[in-house]
Amino acid sequence: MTAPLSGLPPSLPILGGGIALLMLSIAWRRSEARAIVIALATLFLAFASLWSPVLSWPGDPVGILFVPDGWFAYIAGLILLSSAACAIMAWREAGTPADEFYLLLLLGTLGALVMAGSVDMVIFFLGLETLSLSLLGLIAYHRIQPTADEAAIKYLILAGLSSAILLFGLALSYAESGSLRFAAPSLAGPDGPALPLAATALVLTGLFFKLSAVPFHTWLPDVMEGAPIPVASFIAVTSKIALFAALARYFAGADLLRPDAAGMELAIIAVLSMFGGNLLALGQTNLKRLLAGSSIAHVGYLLLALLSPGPFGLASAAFYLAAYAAATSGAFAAMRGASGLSDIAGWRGMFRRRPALALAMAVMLISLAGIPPAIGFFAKTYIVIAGVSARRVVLLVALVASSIIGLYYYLNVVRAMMEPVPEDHRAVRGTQANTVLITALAIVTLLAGLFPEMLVRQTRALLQPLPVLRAASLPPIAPHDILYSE
Amino acid sequence: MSDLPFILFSLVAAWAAIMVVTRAVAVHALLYLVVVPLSLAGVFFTLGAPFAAMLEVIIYAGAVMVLFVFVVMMLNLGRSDRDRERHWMAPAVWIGPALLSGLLLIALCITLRTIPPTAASDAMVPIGPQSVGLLLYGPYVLSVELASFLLLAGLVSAFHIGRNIRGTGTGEP
Amino acid sequence: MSAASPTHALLLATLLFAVGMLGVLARRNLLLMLMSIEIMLNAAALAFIAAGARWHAAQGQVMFLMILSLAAAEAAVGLAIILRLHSAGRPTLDADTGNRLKG
Amino acid sequence: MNALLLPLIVACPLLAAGVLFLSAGRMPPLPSCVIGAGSVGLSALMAAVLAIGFLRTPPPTGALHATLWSWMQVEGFSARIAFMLDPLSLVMMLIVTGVGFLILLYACGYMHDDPDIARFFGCMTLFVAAMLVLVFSSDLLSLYIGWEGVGICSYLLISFWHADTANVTAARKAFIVTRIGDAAMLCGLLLLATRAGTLDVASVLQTVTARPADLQAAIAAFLLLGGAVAKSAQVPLQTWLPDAMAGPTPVSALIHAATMVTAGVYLIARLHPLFASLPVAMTAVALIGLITLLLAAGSALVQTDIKRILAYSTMSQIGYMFLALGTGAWQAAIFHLVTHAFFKALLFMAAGAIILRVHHRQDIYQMGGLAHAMPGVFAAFLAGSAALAGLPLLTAGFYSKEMILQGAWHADPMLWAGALLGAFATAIYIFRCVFIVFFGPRHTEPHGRTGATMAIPLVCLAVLALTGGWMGMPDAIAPVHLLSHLLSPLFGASMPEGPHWLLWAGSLVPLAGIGVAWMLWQPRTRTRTPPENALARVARAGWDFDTLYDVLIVRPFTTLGQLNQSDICDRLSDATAATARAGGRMLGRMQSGQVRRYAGWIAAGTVVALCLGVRP
Repeated sequence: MTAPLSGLPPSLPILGGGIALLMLSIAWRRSEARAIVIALATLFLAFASLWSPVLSWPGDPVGILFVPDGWFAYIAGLILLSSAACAIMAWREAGTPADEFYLLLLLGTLGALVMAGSVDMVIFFLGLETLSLSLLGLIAYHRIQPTADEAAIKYLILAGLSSAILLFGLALSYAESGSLRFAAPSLAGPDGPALPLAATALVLTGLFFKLSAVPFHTWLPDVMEGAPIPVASFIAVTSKIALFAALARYFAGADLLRPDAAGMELAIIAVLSMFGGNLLALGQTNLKRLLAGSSIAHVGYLLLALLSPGPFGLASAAFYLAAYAAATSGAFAAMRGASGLSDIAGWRGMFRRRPALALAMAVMLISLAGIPPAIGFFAKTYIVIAGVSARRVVLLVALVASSIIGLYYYLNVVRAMMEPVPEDHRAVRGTQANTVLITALAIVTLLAGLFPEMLVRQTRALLQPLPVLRAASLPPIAPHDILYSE
Repeated sequence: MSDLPFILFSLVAAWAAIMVVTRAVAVHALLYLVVVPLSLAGVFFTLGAPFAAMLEVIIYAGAVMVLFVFVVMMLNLGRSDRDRERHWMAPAVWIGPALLSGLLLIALCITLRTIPPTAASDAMVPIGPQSVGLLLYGPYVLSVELASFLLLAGLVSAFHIGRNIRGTGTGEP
Repeated sequence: MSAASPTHALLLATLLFAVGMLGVLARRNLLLMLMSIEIMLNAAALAFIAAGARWHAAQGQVMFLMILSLAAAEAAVGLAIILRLHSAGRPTLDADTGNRLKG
Repeated sequence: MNALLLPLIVACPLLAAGVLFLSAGRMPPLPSCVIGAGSVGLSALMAAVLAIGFLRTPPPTGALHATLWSWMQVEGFSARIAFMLDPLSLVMMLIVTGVGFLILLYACGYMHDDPDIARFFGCMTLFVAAMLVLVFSSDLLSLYIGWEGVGICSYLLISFWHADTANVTAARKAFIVTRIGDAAMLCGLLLLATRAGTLDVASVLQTVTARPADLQAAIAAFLLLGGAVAKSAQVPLQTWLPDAMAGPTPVSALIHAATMVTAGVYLIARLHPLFASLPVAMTAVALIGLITLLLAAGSALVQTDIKRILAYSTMSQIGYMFLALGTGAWQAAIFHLVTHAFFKALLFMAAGAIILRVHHRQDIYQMGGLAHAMPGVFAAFLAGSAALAGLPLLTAGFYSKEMILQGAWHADPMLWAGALLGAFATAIYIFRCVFIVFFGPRHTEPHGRTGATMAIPLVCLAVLALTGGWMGMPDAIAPVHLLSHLLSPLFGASMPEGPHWLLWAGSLVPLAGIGVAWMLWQPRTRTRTPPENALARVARAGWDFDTLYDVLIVRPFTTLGQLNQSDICDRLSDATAATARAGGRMLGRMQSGQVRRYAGWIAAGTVVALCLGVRP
């Protein structure tokens, strides 16, 4: 048996080290500048380490809790970059003292990373809860914002409830199979399909709560509205990417096309999320809530990709995650650039007041709406191709119909920005770092939309051996092996 | 005869849990809440997990519950709170939740009834601290590391949130 | 079959779980909701111990430990938030009134 | 090197269009002219270099390829912008850049005093770029982009003088009518693409020829034909072209005579294996061509507006090309396309020169006796008319028309007879125009003189209109088959020639037509007033297709609209919107802000999922 930590990707120790360093720095003397430098350096170092050769997974099936495969590397890259975007957005926004903000951000990122690569219930659960607890601190970070506490307590209660349900599901799964492997239990167990299905249903509740799929989405708009902008971005992007990665791992190897309750539940929730998210965003006057609705809808689209096995399913989901991350982070960065202006009415006339900012925002919204030439169009096309090749007709119809609803509210914001400047507008400003971030994200969103081939090749290459399937096909840890092999 | 402790502890735990969710006075509920982990520790013991039983008593009934007690004391709840609580617990309020919880209970019980006993011998095999430790510091050492980060995240969050309570606290409109 | 079988323990866990959920859904006091969640977490912990006993493996207890640490951390953060809410304008800890985030 | 020139030829006018549009109309006339004409001139130069290189050392595969941009490439589907230079697009490229340059040069003089000259050149260069994209595309996606691009430019340029509502109406008409065809064509392209699983022209054609033609292929072919018919102003979607003469004359010369309207011919030639495999489609193409050429020639006989005469003449000549396509004489169609581009551009520009000097009058009955006042323009117009009429031996039009007549004879002597009748009418109507405009008493005193920038293109095109036909002669005269040889790798060997008397008939008919025209409209006859009988009125109105469409389509539609004033159809979309909004409100109500409710939703979702799982 290899040493238990040998297969660990270097990005995790790097993040741990960064957290320790940041704590030391706080203990010595507080400084927001130093904190953000340490945080960004840690994130980028961890990002760079994704290319290290250690990442080649040793392939020892016994005692493997963590699989640093191509899927992990891809997801980890997205997580680290979107966390870095959150950190940049938080600069001079985090509140006082700001240091812990970056500390919590790093902790949350660590949790997300762990979740993306874990194939064991224990590890997955720890990652999930590390993310969750860090988020709690981040949501309630602003003492001035009166809604922060309310958002935090809502998140606490509901996350606690969903965690308990998830844990109970995991326990049932363990009771049924005797394995802590984080994977959808096989229905062909000795006890019949009822218990595995019940366990799956409970686990899915926990996952869908964090992913905010309808009907487990109710917390998201409230929490995102109450949270600071960088945190809202963290919830909408980083945490969702990690959760989706875990969901994909959970179902890797399970045939989702079989007509049983798990596939059925996923399909129903996908349709509900597409329509629910878009309809919810339709009537919003608050940009944060609008983006919350939009992110719920995007979860629905991602589920369609997950439900379309075949050569495109997971690859299109991976591509979509990147597109979603770029555009949503960009939209939040643009909000940050406008002094955190979240009221849509406040964005009127932005094309005249701040043309560059308005243009960037328009690019992000167009990408989210799936209009060419932004990357979102291609991402959605890719998912549609995946869905068509798997013949998920109902889901495709739902995707198209709900996307049309989506067009309205995204373009509504663009329209507001094109209106004449209202008389009572107030000046908006952001930070230079944030401007750089917006510019970079806008360029990525446009360029990747014009030349998506490169990213497509990347996603296909990473997922080529379908390591997710491989992870699930590992033999479960036999109950006695570990105990008595020492 | 050997089943008696299990049944006893189970009944106590269930009773205490029901009492917790139905008490109007927070302190009473809290005291019943202490009973839940204590009786559960007994259940753990009968299930052959003495190590878990000890931890349940020490950490749960000891540390976590003390935290609750501390907060309840700080909140300084009085008679008006109890009356309001009674008012909130009108019978109509319980219909929906009871329906949902009941359905959940029935569905899970039906499911669990399908489990046959495992092939392993039905006799309880005690699993002591040693085997747990071997597992924990063997293959699961990563989880220990991660648990420390989990606690750190909780600590930092609680610390930061708690810091803002001092002083005026109600500075906002 | 002995009464102290894992299956019966799982049934007990289910009962506790349902009772905890009942508390979360029915109580309006945030503190009581938090307590109910603690009951649910305890139920999950019991389920893991029972499952571990069912397979004669120590993994259930490892998971139990992790749940324990989560419960502790969550209680700490939750109580901190409750204290802050209490001191910042919601002394009744009523979950239903005074919500500004909605719609 | 050569493959690199290909995108550069497109980039030049595109860049110029960008510069001209970005100047937002503030650019003075001279730089506008230099940028506009210069960029296309540069393209023409590069095209010439490329053509010489291509002809001297033909690429081994018969075509140059340049993939500019691969947008998406997923199994079963790929979309990219890819260019290709094969003999067909080589010929088209030379026409578009060469004739285009001459016309833009001419426009420098013609539009010199217009305040919006920068916008004019912007649209024109954009048009050239779009047209080049259209002819270079080796991919149906980019072909369609070019196709729509030229349509938009045409719309913008017809309504160039948008202060006059009539111009805007004409532009809208042109846009809507061609749009009908475009929609059909898009469906056809997509149908083809789904059949082949790709948008690449070569692969699409390969799949088409690999399988026997079935109903789906026939539907696709007819949909594409719809697009071609609308773009090339053929019956029954021809009504827009005469009205499109509302645009400036250089626009009429470039877009509505030399290049864009021939895009339909190009499309069918490009996809000829598809049509060749479907006899029904071929017959339809030939018949459409024949009917158009006869109807348009009849209309041209009685027009009074010089530009409308030329517009109907254009329809008629493109009818010849369709006839050639329909009879499988692909080379003949392209040959006629080339010579037509020369002489029709020449005729339009000469007409423009006249119009400019007679105070923007376009009625031929108000001109008269201009031969002495503007001998140069007269010579140019005469050369163009002779070529159009197909005066034997001397002119380009004779050779290309002869080839079409040969093809028609081989297909069906009846088609040949019809085409010959058309040739007779052609000679009559164009020389009617010549005799009325340049001979007899003068009704309007011309002023000014035709400047060098306008004269040079006239001279160049006059020479081309006379000599351009020598690249393909019947064997009876001289065995020269330059164009046919160039195109033969694409279209296969050209057809054998028919009996000699065909050639005699083709030569004598135009002469007879000119004779008839002289008898009717020589200066001393009394028919020098517009004919006013019922038939003439109907023919002048383009056989009243407009009225027909008005009665058949527009009126029922407006009546339906009036009946539907309360918007029954709108109810549907209103209801959809209302449903969506109600759904949004419902979900908004779900966001009550109360944690317990939220927890309730979560619990409910879980319980439902559980019950779904436990039920069996």
